[in-house]
Amino acid sequence: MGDDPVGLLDVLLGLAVVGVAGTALTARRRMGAVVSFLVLGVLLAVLWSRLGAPDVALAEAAIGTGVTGALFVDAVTRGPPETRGAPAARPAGPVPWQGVRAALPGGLAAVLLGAGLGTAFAGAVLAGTAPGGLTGQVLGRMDAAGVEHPVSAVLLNFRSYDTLLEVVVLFVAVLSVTATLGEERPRHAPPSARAATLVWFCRVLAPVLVLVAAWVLLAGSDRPGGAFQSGAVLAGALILMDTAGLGPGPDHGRLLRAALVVGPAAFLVVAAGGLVVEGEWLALDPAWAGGVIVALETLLALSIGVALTVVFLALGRGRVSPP
Amino acid sequence: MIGPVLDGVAVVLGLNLLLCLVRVLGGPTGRDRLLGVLLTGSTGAALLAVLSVSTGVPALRDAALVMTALASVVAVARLRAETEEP
Amino acid sequence: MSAGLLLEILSAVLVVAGAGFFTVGTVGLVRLPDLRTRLHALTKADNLGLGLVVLGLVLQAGSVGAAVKLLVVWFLAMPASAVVAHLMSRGGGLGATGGAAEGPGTPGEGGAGGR
Amino acid sequence: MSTLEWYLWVAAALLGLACVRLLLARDPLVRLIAINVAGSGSLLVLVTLAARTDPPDPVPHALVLTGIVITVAFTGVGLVLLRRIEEAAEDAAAETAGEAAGAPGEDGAAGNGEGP
Repeated sequence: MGDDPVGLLDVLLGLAVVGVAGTALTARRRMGAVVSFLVLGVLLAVLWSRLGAPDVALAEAAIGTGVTGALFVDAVTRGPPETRGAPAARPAGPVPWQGVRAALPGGLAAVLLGAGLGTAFAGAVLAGTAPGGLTGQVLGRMDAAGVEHPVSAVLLNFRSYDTLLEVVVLFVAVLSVTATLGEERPRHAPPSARAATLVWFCRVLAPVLVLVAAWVLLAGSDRPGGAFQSGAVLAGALILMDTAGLGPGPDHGRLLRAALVVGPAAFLVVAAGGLVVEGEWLALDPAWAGGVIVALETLLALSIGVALTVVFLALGRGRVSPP
Repeated sequence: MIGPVLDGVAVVLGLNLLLCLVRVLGGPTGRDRLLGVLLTGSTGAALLAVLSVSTGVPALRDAALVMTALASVVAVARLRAETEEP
Repeated sequence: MSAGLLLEILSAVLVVAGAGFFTVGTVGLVRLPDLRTRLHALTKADNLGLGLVVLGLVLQAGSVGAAVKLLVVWFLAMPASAVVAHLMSRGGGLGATGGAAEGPGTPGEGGAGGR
Repeated sequence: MSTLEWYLWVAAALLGLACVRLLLARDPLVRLIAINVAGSGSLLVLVTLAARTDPPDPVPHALVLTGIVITVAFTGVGLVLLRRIEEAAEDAAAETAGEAAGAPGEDGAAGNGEGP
């Protein structure tokens, strides 16, 4: 598709993405900025699908509009009240023209930076002696991959080092988030005070989301889908369960920790197993690769889902209240 | 014959997404902005479903499914945070 | 051959009608004056729009599995938007007290909640 | 202009806007959004360059998936830290208010919100 002239839908989509990014970055209220950013996520999901990246579109739909949205909306709702969206007077609001004058250098800098980067990127399309990239190499080795979907093969076989480190990054994020938690502060309203409709809805929707997560996970071996997307959907299900008062509460601490650790641990076991059996760190025997990858992805999805949920719940758990 | 129709519908749905932005930026309350998110979610899901047929990529149906399912999680996050905060 | 053409025309009509309902819902969301009327525009027009688009696409789906998955998108959206709209029209995610506390501002709902 | 060139310009615009906003914004939440938008811009560069071949290159797609997960991880940490900072500010404000009124401010503020 490289040399096709740009189509109407592409032009509209590009303009829309830049415009919505502009409003997300310059909205005056926090909630407006956050919600604009969520709209940007939806547009980006469509954009990825236009560029032939359905995996990325699925991940953007699951993570960009689901978990990230829940995180941002939760943080803004719990934030200081004057930014919650009510038309409260801003302290010492600037005169409009002053704002414009202040924004002028910023806008100029943005235009210059964008023009420079754009020129560089547009040059990059034409540069490079091998525009084929790594497509040929990956597709040529698919028979040894154990899965039929190239992106899953890259993620969990050919470049699994990246994925291992990524899961570790997520683990570190959970550690640093839980480090800010002190003793649990009593909630202002326990889950029992929530509307019965909300609780009922969460109870009904959570199992459906678990089913969707399982489907996305299993789809990953021969079509777009996989551990990350599945983990994000699972996180949505766990957030709903916690809202209904069913979630992995403080009583399930040990279970929660086990679920967090099992993914990275299984990955390390597989990596070390490669060292023992194949003589190389993270190497997978093609005969075993399919089963190992599916099992590993299942555990990873569990860990990723629980990790994202813990980060979300940490927003609502206050730190130690001062004596 | 159906191809151009689907492309046209995709453009219309994309314009609808932009129109939602008026409510998102206008507010006035957080819940009004959230309505913008909900409508954006289902419009985006419809757009992905249309693209899945017009471009013949079945995985986009999964994306539409996931987007519909998780749009309500954002709303639930807002409602529970409102309940818990004074 | 002619049956296939008929199916395509029907599908196109359904999808275009769905896009029309989406547009009506979006315009309603932008133009209507307060939260509850906006909810009304959102849920009704939006569900009908998604439903018609999905029905139109189901005719083009090709396989039963694809058709069922498209229908699942709609079946998932309907209860979600109904319940979320109901919850957002009440005072808060709060229990029985939440709805009554907000009652007086809006005659129709407030009367029902007060009883 | 080809489709890919157009999207590279879009990516450049996203990066330019977001980087400048990241440097100028005062609200930490807006800075987090700016980092996210800048991340989306760079992911768009990768996906666009992957689309040069048919079928698209799977390696950048895998990198982009990794990038999305890393983004949500640091966004979560940033938001939790932001909440902690704001909570500390709230508590400090409540304390000074309580000292001024000669009454425990914490209780008054919480009870007020839960009234009904």
